[in-house]
Amino acid sequence: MRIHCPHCGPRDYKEFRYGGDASKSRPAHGSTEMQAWYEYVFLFDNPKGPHREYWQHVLGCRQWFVLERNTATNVAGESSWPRAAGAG
Amino acid sequence: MFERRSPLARQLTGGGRDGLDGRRALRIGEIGGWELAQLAVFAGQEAAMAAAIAPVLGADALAARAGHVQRREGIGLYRTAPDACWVLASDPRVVPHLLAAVPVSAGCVTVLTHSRLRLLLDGPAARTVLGAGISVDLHPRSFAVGEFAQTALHHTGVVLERCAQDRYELYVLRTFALSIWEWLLDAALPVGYEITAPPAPSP
Amino acid sequence: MRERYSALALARHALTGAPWLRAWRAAEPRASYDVVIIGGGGHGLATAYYLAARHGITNVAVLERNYIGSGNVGRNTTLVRSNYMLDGNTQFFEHSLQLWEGLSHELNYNIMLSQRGQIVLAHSPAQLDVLARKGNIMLLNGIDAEILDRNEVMGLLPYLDYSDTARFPVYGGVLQRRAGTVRHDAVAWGYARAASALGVDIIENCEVTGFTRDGNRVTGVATSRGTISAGRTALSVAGHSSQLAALAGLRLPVESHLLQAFVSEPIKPFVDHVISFGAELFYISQSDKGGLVFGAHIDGFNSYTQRGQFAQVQTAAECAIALIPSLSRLRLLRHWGGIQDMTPDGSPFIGRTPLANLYLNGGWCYQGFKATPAAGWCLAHTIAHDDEHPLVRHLGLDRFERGNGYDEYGLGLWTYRQ
Amino acid sequence: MTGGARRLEVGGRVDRKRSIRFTLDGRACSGFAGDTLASALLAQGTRIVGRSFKYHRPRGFLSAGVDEPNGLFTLGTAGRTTPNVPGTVIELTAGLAARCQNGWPSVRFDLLAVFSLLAPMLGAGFYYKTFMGPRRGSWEFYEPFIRRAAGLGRAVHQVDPDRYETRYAHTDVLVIGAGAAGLSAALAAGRAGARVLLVEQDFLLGGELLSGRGGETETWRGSIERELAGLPEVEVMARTTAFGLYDGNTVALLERRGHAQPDPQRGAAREVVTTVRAQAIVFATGATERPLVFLNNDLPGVMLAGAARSYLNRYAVLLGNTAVVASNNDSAWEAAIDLADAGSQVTLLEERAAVAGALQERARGAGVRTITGAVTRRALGRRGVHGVQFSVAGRLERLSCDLLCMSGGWSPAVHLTSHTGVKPVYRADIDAFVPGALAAGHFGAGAVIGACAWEQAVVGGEAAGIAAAGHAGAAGAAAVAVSAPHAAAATAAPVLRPPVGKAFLDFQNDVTTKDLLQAHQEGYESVEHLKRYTTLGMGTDQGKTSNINALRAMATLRGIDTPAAGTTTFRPPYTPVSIGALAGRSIGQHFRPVRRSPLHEWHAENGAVMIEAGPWLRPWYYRWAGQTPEGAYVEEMQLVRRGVGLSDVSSLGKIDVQGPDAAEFLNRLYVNDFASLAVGKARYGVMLNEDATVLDDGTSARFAETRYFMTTTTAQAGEVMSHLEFLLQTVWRELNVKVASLTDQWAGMAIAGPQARAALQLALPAQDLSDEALPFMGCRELEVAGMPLRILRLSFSGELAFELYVPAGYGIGLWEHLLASARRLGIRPYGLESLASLRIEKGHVAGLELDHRNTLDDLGLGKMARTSKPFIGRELRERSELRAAARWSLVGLECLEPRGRLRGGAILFAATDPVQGHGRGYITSVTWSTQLNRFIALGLYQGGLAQVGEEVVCAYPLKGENVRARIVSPVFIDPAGERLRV
Ligand SMILES: Cc1cc2nc3c(=O)[nH]c(=O)nc-3n(C[C@H](O)[C@H](O)[C@H](O)COP(=O)(O)OP(=O)(O)OC[C@H]3O[C@@H](n4cnc5c(N)ncnc54)[C@H](O)[C@@H]3O)c2cc1C
Ligand SMILES: NC(=O)c1ccc[n+]([C@@H]2O[C@H](COP(=O)([O-])OP(=O)(O)OC[C@H]3O[C@@H](n4cnc5c(N)ncnc54)[C@H](O)[C@@H]3O)[C@@H](O)[C@H]2O)c1
Ligand SMILES: Cc1cc2nc3c(=O)[nH]c(=O)nc-3n(C[C@H](O)[C@H](O)[C@H](O)COP(=O)(O)O)c2cc1C
Ligand SMILES: [Zn+2]
Repeated sequence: MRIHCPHCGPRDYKEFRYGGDASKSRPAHGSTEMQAWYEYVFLFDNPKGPHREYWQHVLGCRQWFVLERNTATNVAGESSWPRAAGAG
Repeated sequence: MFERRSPLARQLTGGGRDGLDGRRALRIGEIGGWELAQLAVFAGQEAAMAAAIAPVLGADALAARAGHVQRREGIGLYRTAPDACWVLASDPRVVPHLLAAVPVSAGCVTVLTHSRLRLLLDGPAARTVLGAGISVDLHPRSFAVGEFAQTALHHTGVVLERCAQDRYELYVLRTFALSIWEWLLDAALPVGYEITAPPAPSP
Repeated sequence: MRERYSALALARHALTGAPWLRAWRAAEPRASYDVVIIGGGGHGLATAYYLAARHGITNVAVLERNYIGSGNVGRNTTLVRSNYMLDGNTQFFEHSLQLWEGLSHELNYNIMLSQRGQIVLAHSPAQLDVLARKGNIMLLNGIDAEILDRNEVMGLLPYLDYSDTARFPVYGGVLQRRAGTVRHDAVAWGYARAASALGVDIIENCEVTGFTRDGNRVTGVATSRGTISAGRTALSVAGHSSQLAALAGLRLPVESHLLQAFVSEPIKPFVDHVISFGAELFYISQSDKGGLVFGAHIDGFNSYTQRGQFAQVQTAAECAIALIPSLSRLRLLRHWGGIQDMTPDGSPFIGRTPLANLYLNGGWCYQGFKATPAAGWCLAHTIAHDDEHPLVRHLGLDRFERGNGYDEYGLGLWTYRQ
Repeated sequence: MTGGARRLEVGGRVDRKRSIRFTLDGRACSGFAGDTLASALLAQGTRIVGRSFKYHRPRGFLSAGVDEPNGLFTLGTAGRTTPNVPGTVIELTAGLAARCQNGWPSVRFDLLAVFSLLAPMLGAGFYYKTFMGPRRGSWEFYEPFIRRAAGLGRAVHQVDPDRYETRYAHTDVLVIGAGAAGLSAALAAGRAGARVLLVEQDFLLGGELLSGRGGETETWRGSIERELAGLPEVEVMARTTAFGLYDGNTVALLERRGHAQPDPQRGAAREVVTTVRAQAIVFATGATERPLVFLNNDLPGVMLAGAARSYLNRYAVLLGNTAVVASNNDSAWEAAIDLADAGSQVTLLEERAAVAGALQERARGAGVRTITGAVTRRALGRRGVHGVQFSVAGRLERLSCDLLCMSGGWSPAVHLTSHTGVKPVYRADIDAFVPGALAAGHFGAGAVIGACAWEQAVVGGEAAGIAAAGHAGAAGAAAVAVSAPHAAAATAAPVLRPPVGKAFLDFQNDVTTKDLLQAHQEGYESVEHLKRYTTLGMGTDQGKTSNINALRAMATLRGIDTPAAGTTTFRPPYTPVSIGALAGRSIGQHFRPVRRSPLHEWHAENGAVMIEAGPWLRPWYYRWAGQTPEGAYVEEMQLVRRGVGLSDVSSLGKIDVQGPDAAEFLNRLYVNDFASLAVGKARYGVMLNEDATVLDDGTSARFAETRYFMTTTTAQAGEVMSHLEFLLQTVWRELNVKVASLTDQWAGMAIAGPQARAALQLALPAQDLSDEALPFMGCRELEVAGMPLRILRLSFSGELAFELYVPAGYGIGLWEHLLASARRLGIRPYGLESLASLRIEKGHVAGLELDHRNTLDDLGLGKMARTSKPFIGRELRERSELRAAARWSLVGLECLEPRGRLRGGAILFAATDPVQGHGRGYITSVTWSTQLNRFIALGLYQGGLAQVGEEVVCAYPLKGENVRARIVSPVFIDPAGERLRV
């Protein structure tokens, strides 16, 4: 698989580190809603099909970004910088 | 006060080995005489930063493009991230100037001179040897002279720069340097190599 | 409806040329069952068998979207063992191993349990302490375990890398002699045959596409072959747990990841044990056909593709040679992948769900094959009694809400991060 | 020199002037350059070259290529022993030592052939039905026999002396296969200006053309080869198999260089694996001929028609004087004609009733006798074919022959195109499976897509080459046509009959039509069940010649059509790949890179014994203190407790944290308060994972208002760094903070012991190191002789101690300077083992206590949490079970038995508990305490410190030990911390 790092361009997937589902948003810092934290940390849609996910170009520019990839085909598409605070 | 040591001090003894065809198609060694700092800019502070560093690095220092080394007198600028670049200086005054010039509100400077080793790979087989471990396309059409890539070599992050058609410089993490060095020599066995000794000064 | 298998029967068929009976009936879906089990893998089929054999519930259907055994039961590295140290896990996996030990007889199908022993290697004193903790727990629970120092490992496995160029020298290991391998496909077929003989309908090429519900109660399933109503419904779909749960409106603490497996061409006996490398996740054994079967780490990102990345193939080969240098000239014959349901703590779920009459068995990560008999056993009990079997009480879906993870290996939240 | 009894005087592509000697089972043989082992053996008249897997039936070569199921050999000796290599792909080289396999005592006279007598009992899956009695576990008894009988060749445990390499390559267009289609595609793409890589598994380019009679096609082949060689951006790799297609247009190649007998010492590789990234791929992999299914179709002397033709035309080996060619398609007619032209007496048995007139004409012209509507029923003979029985017009007839060729049609080599999950699709017009919908950038040409006639292959190849170059963005689409000379024979659709009686489908695994029938009876009827139950297609050849025949026969039995039955899954590798080649140079010390401290060289030269700690090599202990770790660490501990020692802590993770919001950032990360940390001070902190288990601990020092120097444990350094980057780049993008790893930049060393200040003062005479100037947890940045030096007054050992950091290049300088200046104080280095022991005495958690399972409270650090401010993990830490009183938490243990010793991994029981089950805790870390003169330990115990004073049993049944110990505070020395504050 080749992944497109928004800073460096297409690279071997071995240069990256996976960070999981990027469509979830982390509860606001300081939120005391236990249920929200529980869902953020533990529950996943885990879809078969399009998936927005975090990757870090860990052996390259060390940037975290969001990749659109289809989990049913592994076809890796667009990648983009994470959106503003918390939104993922 | 103290001697500055290279982790390759014992390796940079000159000599080499002939390749299968009896030739030594790679010159490999360490390059010394440079300093390295990472400059990072806070979001929204680009203008302030540009102004602050202009006297040290020039007016358009922040315009360095990803993957392209921006060179000026005694300085190389490498855009390593959207908000950061490496400043490689052969002039020892540059990094102290930079440290003094950057306001804490605009960004920060991290000195990394000792964190990397700068290796030279020169010769007709340099690309072949690198191709054994680096997965970016090194064809001159996609990796031209003056370009650099942050990529992986033998499980570690490296920065590779093409300085001339057959000449590359490779920045490796210091603690992995000996391991990478041995790996490179092993990869170069079939083509033959000549070790430059002692550390060559920065060009 | 079932003919006993034996050497005598083989001889009789050979002499008379009489045809064999079908191993399991090719059943057509009926309108309604007492219990519908989704997933014709090892677990689903075992569950059906134990429901029929131990709980007298025979009006059962197993729905498999493909052919039975097409999932992980047919594509895993076949390692069975009971070296678990967390209270609850130890008992569960030992129960499973004991069921394995009697299974060929029970099913009258040779599942080829080969208790050739598993050696887990340690490459540092601290790593050996970690293994020792597990070994001690095993002995304290009546399970066999032995600790080995470097010399003892050399005696058992003289062909590992003991040279001074070994990157991670062998320091010692722990051996479980009763651990070993089982012929994967035979597990699916043996359970299917035995369950079918007891009246269970095994329905292949039948994909579940939805659930029918009455309020909070699941009343049946929609399938590619029509709607089927069910008194009770169980999910036993391994890597597809999240997909099925989503159809029922549930979100699970599960991510589906791809694990690859590898087999070499067949050679005469070469590796007589199951060996687990300690420096990276890697394990190897030799099948009775002669192929060296090995596996390594998951590829490391969500995927449903059943095929892996080439870089990971190379990683597995590197581990193989780091462990056994003489493997170098042997050749990889085939490699494939399976979809695993990974959980935050690496332990599975068996039990009831927030929906009435819907039961979940999933989240098995790397370790569901060895669990097959006990998972079937406990899930059958859970379905029959609408209450968890004591051996799986700790494996509830709600354990993370309470803070009760069962992290056997200390890898931390979500193993892909490692 | 004739090169063998069956070798023709002229023709072929062998070099009769270069005779090559080799051995088979120790006997001297010879062949010519250009031969394969198979062609050389066949030229000598060798027929039996193997025994089948199950029944040990004698076998000869079936094919002339990678699809060979029968003729497998073990090559080489000692560490170079290589089992299971098909003789049909072994390029003959001088000194080649080959051995036959699976026969005992030999393949010609194999006693194990008695298995044949048992055949009726050894039908499909027989082992599932027996070996279960008389007892539970009886399989254990039978298994070794089965295991010995299984497996083909024998491997050795000697280490392979050869060298393997891996590399990366990139290209615009990758062309796989250099037959007519591939050659023409590569040329067209090359002419269009694309970077082209053409790979061919054979040692010659040409594919099927090489098996033909030459002439015009040979001229064409030669001209293309020459032009390709002249194009600078075209690379041609022969002896190179594309063995797998992976996601992202990644293709894995195996290049074999073994024919040149490379010298590993000089760096020459035997095999090279290349990972290719291609913009576009042209699949031109051709097709594989199928056998016909009739009784005894496995007899030596029964061979694929195309193979016989290849031996004749390429290797100049005429395999029979009286040949029968059994056919159901046009291609076998070419073989018949060529054999007849070469002097064989040929009869062609054609299943089809009608065949194109032109073909009949050519056959007649060549002297081939043809019988149409003839169905081949049985090969006659025992150890080799000497006749054939067939039916025609309802009668059974016989013919004598010494060669029986067969052709059941061709199966396109759809393997690679199927690897990424694209199922092949059935095309009724050519009765074959062709690649399914190709992805963008994938193109097919030639026989693989069913374009079998060679000019179709040329034209199709050209079109594919141009399209591929266009896809890859190459400009010069105005390519020059790669025109083909005039037409060769076209292939009409072959016919397939359902099999009859007992005949072989899978030759290697001895799967017969009878097994197929039985599998069907028993319900193993899906193609995947059929495969797994009978082992069809699971051998070294992966069913290249057998799968399609069997799957279609099963479809017929089930009364469904071929596409409904489908194929089994095609998986990489296309042909087997040595594991050594996949690993390349990542072996031995290069399995994984070694991480070395900046002080490494000093350790190596000064008596340190090193140990692996993750990627790092660290000094375990020093020989000055003893020759074994057990002896040495106690000496080293004494050194630190009584005098002063120096240790290397460079492997700690070090992170530069800078920015106006740095304090806020650390405050969010750590459970404890960092906002209040004064400049010039350091603080110990703990970070949690999102789920509230402990991620890491370490100290962060504030050197300036907006600048911190964070340290992490060695093990978690990478993890923590990525975690910080994640938070800053995705979650808290509003924080103005930047992080950078300093792990490689700074060397670190700890100077510890009651004499530490005195020692340091000797080294840095100009500095004020008094308690007032640099109090406990104080930190300072100095410049010593133009060199930056960071001093943190921290202690891991519990003694007065300082951590010193200098830029890595100066590390050894400072280290030597410290040792030299404080020599009269008796300063010496101490290693990892004593470092770990000292911290146990002090009750600091590390290593096994920080294993991602434990919470802050489990480690006795709950009080550190400042819950009035938010920090990562704060909420989830409150989950009920994590707060339960019965959780196991950190305690100290003191051994109560003078001769007893505590061990890591021991299980803890209350004194009154029965010693069984899971206990109430376990020991994590153990040391001999030089202070208490006994073994002490850290561990986790139910109820934790509430149990202090209780006596426990430390059970270590692995060594049959139960040792008594007492629960104590984990801080064994200096609980008030007085030693730290002097
Ligand atoms: C490569 C690999 C190696 C492994 N090695 C080991 C090992 O050595 N030891 C070990 O203990 N464990 C191992 N495991 C794990 C183990 O194989 C699994 O945990 C276990 O097999 C899962 O249970 P199962 O047999 O019921 O799953 P499966 O066989 O996967 O059964 C699930 C079935 O559900 C079906 N299904 C899915 N969705 C639907 C639907 N909508 N409708 C109908 N049917 C559906 C699937 O087709 C499948 O047949 C390994 C796993 C893999 C992938
Ligand atoms: N289909 C038929 O009926 C039939 C019968 C006889 C001959 N032919 C001939 O087949 C030819 C068709 O040309 P073509 O080019 O399509 O096929 P081809 O068989 O001539 O060439 C395919 C080439 O690909 C190579 N190859 C296959 N898989 C490979 C892999 N994974 N890696 C590397 N190399 C690989 C083969 O070694 C072969 O050289 C024509 O010459 C035609 O006359 C076809
Ligand atoms: C334990 C084990 C041993 C195997 N041995 C072989 C083998 O000897 N030959 C073979 O072709 N495949 C072997 N396979 C792999 C199967 O052919 C198949 O690839 C695997 O079950 C996954 O199915 P799939 O490839 O159809 O998706 C083996 C699989 C397993 C689980
Ligand atoms: Zn990048």
